[in-house]
Amino acid sequence: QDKTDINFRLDWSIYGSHAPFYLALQKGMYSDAGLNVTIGEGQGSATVAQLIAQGQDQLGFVDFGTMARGVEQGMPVTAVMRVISDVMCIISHADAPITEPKGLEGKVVAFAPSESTALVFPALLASQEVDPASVSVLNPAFGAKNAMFLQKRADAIPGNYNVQVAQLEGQGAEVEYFRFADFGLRQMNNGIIVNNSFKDANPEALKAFLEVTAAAFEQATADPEVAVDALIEVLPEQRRNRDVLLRQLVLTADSYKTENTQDKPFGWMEAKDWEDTQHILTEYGGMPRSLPVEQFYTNDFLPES
Amino acid sequence: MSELINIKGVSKRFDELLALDNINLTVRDGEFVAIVGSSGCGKSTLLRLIAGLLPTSEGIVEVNGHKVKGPADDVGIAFQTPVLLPWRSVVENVSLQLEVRKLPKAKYETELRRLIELVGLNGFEDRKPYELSGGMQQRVALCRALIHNPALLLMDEPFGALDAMTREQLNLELQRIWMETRKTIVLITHSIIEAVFLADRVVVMSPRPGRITKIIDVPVPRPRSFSGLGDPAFQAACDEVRTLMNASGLTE
Amino acid sequence: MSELINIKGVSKRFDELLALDNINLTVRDGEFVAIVGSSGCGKSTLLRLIAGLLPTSEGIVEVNGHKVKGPADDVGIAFQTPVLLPWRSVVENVSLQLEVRKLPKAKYETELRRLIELVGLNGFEDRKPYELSGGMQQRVALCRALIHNPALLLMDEPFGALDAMTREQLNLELQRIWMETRKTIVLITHSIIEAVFLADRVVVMSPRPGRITKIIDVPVPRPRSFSGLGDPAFQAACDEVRTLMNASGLTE
Amino acid sequence: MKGFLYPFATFVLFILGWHVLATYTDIPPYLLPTPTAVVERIYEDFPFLMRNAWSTTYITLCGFLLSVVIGIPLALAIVSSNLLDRAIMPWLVLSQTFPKVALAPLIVVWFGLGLWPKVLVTFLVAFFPIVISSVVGLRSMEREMLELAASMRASRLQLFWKFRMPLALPSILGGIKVSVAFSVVGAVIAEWVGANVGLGYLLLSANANLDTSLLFSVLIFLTVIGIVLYYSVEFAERFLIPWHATQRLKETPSLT
Amino acid sequence: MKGFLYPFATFVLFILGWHVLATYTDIPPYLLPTPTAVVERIYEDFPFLMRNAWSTTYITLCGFLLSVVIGIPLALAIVSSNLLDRAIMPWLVLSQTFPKVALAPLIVVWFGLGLWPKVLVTFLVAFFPIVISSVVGLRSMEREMLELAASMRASRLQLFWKFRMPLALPSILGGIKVSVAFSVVGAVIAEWVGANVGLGYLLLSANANLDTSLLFSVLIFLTVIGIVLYYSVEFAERFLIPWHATQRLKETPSLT
Ligand SMILES: Nc1ncnc2c1ncn2[C@@H]1O[C@H](COP(=O)(O)OP(=O)(O)OP(=O)(O)O)[C@@H](O)[C@H]1O
Ligand SMILES: Nc1ncnc2c1ncn2[C@@H]1O[C@H](COP(=O)(O)OP(=O)(O)OP(=O)(O)O)[C@@H](O)[C@H]1O
Ligand SMILES: [Mg+2]
Ligand SMILES: [Mg+2]
Repeated sequence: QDKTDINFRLDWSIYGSHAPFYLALQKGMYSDAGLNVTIGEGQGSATVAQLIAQGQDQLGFVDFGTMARGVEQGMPVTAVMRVISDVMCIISHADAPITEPKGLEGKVVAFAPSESTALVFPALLASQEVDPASVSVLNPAFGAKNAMFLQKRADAIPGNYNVQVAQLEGQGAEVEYFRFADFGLRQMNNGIIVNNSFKDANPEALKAFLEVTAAAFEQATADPEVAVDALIEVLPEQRRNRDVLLRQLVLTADSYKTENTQDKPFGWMEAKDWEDTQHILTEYGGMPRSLPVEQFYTNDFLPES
Repeated sequence: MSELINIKGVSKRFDELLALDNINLTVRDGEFVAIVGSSGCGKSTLLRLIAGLLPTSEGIVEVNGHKVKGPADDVGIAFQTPVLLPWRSVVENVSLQLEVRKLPKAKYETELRRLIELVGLNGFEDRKPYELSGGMQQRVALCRALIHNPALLLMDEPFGALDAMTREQLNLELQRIWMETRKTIVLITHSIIEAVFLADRVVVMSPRPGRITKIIDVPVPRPRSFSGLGDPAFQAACDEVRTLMNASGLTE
Repeated sequence: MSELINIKGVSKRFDELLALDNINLTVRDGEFVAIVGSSGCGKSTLLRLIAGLLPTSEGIVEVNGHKVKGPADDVGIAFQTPVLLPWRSVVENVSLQLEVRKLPKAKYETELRRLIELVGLNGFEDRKPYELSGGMQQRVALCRALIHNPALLLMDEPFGALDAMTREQLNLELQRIWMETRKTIVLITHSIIEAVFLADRVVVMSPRPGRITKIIDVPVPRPRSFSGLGDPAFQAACDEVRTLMNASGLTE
Repeated sequence: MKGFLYPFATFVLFILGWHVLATYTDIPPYLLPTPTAVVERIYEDFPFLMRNAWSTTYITLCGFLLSVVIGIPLALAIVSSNLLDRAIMPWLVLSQTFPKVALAPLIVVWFGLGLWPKVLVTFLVAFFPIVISSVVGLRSMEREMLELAASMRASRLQLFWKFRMPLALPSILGGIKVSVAFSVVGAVIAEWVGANVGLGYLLLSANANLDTSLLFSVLIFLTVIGIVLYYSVEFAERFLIPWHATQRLKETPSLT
Repeated sequence: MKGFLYPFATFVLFILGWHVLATYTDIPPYLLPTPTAVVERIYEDFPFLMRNAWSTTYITLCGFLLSVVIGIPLALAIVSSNLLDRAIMPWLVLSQTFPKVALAPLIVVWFGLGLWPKVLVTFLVAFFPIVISSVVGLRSMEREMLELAASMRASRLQLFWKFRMPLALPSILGGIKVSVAFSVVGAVIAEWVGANVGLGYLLLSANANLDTSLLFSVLIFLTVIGIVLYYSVEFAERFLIPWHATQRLKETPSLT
């Protein structure tokens, strides 16, 4: 049959929030919708955005901040579905909890220069008038950040609570965290972006993909275990991470809505959210200019419900 | 006989060192010329100039009427050191000459065996150079220079590392080969007797800067044999070279 | 005189090749022994065994009453090939011997200059080996073997690449040095006259497997000179070696 | 037999040290798993690891062969002309001074996500040692041998095949040994950009999931691949250059 | 003078090609910025880039020197005994077959984030070519020269300093050339392991921020560092081994 081929690329190696995509894949939901979907893992949103801009992959799951920068530089991509928002957080040890930005003063914080949190971190400090000089920042490699935290070489690490918290707990650590959003730094994180020519050429397929995906997320929220097991079915080597994946997926459920989209369907994007996100980038992230936010996204392909 | 090699006013300079100074020498086609001279007087350099392996600093070298610009075809050279390829066996080192010149190996097979036999290397055909004695290596190089039966043979002390007996045998062989094939041969040697025994003319060189002191004719009829060395013409030639070279001639 | 070198029933085998077979030879302290033999008969191998550079396959070599296990002290060796270090100049190559043996260079300075002068390399002190002719390189190696005035001198065709005159000069020099310092010298040579002229005894070897055919005494009084070579004892010794070596002796 | 005693001994010592470190010190398993945990992991996931290892090995071999096939002629070009040397060499040096992953997006965009871009990355990581070693080897021809070749009127091709190349082989093989080890790491890096299979891919996800027993399993597989390939070259050496001092005198490193 | 014409010509050609590619094809600026954009960026941020470049250069040099200082003795050990060869070599190969960043957590936790862990990573990336080339060079001593040394009763140290080492220099310098280029990339990788300054650090954030003009500025700085270091070694070569065929016969590559 003539199913539409879609290469869908994730932002990173597998973590729990990816499970709904695999649920849809494994249950044949994509296939039933006339799509021939393959899912690939990624190595950071920047690279994934480039892959999609160049049409190597049609769709991807990337950080919206990174994508916005890409669009500013002329990447032909558009955000079509918001998935995760306001997950950035500061994680600290439960026995020495840090619950607000002020608490970071005099503490050691570690993060990789390539993380998207690295960019927003100065914004967090600035928003609460914390002197950046009072926080000692270490920049280890991405993989070494968690190790430093677990070793208590770092008092706190920025991260996405849907990813790192479960990982650290999986290693036996007891952690505390507070969200950037609680201190006014609202930001959309991950969502689905599409290559513009694919979007224009295959609107129906795109719609179908988003509809299935939204449904899959709904099912996964209702029964996370089934979703994680579906992922493991596809990627059996993930079976020993089941607990962590499950916890990640459960934690993710809190992030599907932003303040401005409480009554909107899954995936819906508000101009205000995009403006907030872009504001942080232009203010702290070195993005040279702001664009009219309509250039970034469209809700046209979302399923009506 | 026509002139094969024509060296006209050739000088060779290595930086500030004048190795050869105004050399003039003609070698006729089919002639056997020996060059003698003290160590470091420029014999090997002269041979390299003739072979087209070095450019002259002044003057020109002509081979076959053409100015030498690079190595000529149909030449066989035995260098002062054996220069064997360490990864090739004795036979392979000899047949290198055939391979590079794209000559059919099969055709030269018997000649190769004959040469190996002649220089007494039978039994060592498949040995690598590091398994050979100094003299044996030199003999391999000799075979390599002869195998393709070149019209011009340039030899730089080819028998220097050989014992008296082997040397005499090979001298006789070389004379036989020369008489049969009428090659042109230029032979550098430290043995005055060898030079006189083999050559039509002996070129005596003086050292630093290398000049030709004299060219001595050896009017002894061929084939020459070692028993006939009492010949007065032969003795006269030897004595003349010895006097020119300032040697008593007894230890050579 | 005491025995310095004592070779007892020595054989040397390279895989299936028997290079030396049951060699027995004694060299007295202060004696000058020459070794002659056809190319490939095992002369260099024998020298290596004495120098402790190769282990014997059978039998033992004693130097100074001790079994040879490695290179002995106070030995000077001139190898068959010059083996110069290409990164060192002439003088540096000679003084390498001093450096490695930790001898004070300053003390040997005049001796070094004298040797360089003696072999006719003055003016080339600071040249690198690749700028030297074959014979010049050999002379550098000779200086290197002599510079530290060793008690035992092992020489493998040290004059092979030299012209008659230089060779004669150096023969006389070697005799003078020997008479003055009473070293023990073992000399390998292809020149029968050189062997007889210089040595107290000449060891004649036969090829494959290398055996000692005969050891010939040379009862000619010292100092010997080239003018005195008509001496019947000298001629007799020469003739005997020649006969043993199957050479007419005229081209050597 | 005796020759294998020492490497085996150091191996046992290493494992022991690792075991002690992982068990008796307070280094936690997310930094250093115990050897037994790693062995267990390898045992459990063996088919899975093998499948991924095969993919990486394939890229390694392709990249390595490409390095040889392009590196040696490149060296020949450099040796054969000073102009080429000056014109090419800076670009080769350039190609070495930045991490290949930094160019990954460009490579992916131009060449896609298939096998070839990965082989290309591996090649970029592995070819340079071969070029430099080959240049050293090919240039190390003494005047005498050059003259011999010239006197036989050897063509450029013959000069290369019959003289320079065999003479340079010991040096070239040295470069190849470095290159073969680097090919493995090159293949891993190549798999960091858009691969869904391979040890490099596993390394990434092990790193992301703090799955150190998988990380170390992968490292062990990489090491095995590297060592097997390295000693294959060393083995080949014995047949290719038995005449050379590096081989001939191996057993008598010193006469003193 | 004339010698610099060709590399200069290829350079101009390269820039031209780049310009055409970036301007007249549809390759977007987030993949390939125009040369002018990069030049502007370098001009604007020059002091900033220089500061970071200096930090990277420092690590590069330290790591490179450590590679030389440890690599050559290591090679000597390997050459001096077959047992050591068999015992050490597998571990050296092992150290080469995985990407150094994979061990970042261990390195950071054990050695922290100071200068030394970075130098160590650079060393790990750069030392192997020196070892292998030195081994080839040190082993390439012919029986004759070994015998000469032995006949003079050269000690092990003398054998090394007066014979093996000078003889091996051409080959060692080949290894050093590879190593110096790798040191640069090693320093970048070292900065990935943990740094908040340096070209490696900039590379990461440029990559994450899709800041391609910064990315290319960094690549250009890396290239300049690498090429300067490489040609410094080549320059040193002329003084260290003027006697060797690689130097002596450079100008007459072929007699035919
Ligand atoms: N390393 C080696 N491996 C194998 N065979 C060898 C080795 N060295 C010498 N031989 C063999 O031993 C025999 C004697 O060699 P040696 O070098 O002692 O001869 P020689 O008498 O010095 O000859 P020449 O006068 O030609 O130098 C030769 O047949 C040679 O092939
Ligand atoms: N490549 C070179 N560079 C510099 N000088 C050289 C070079 N080749 C030869 N010479 C010099 O030229 C002179 C003549 O050398 P050549 O090799 O021709 O002498 P030769 O007559 O063959 O001596 P021998 O009988 O010792 O071989 C010598 O003084 C030597 O130092
Ligand atoms: Mg000469
Ligand atoms: Mg010999």
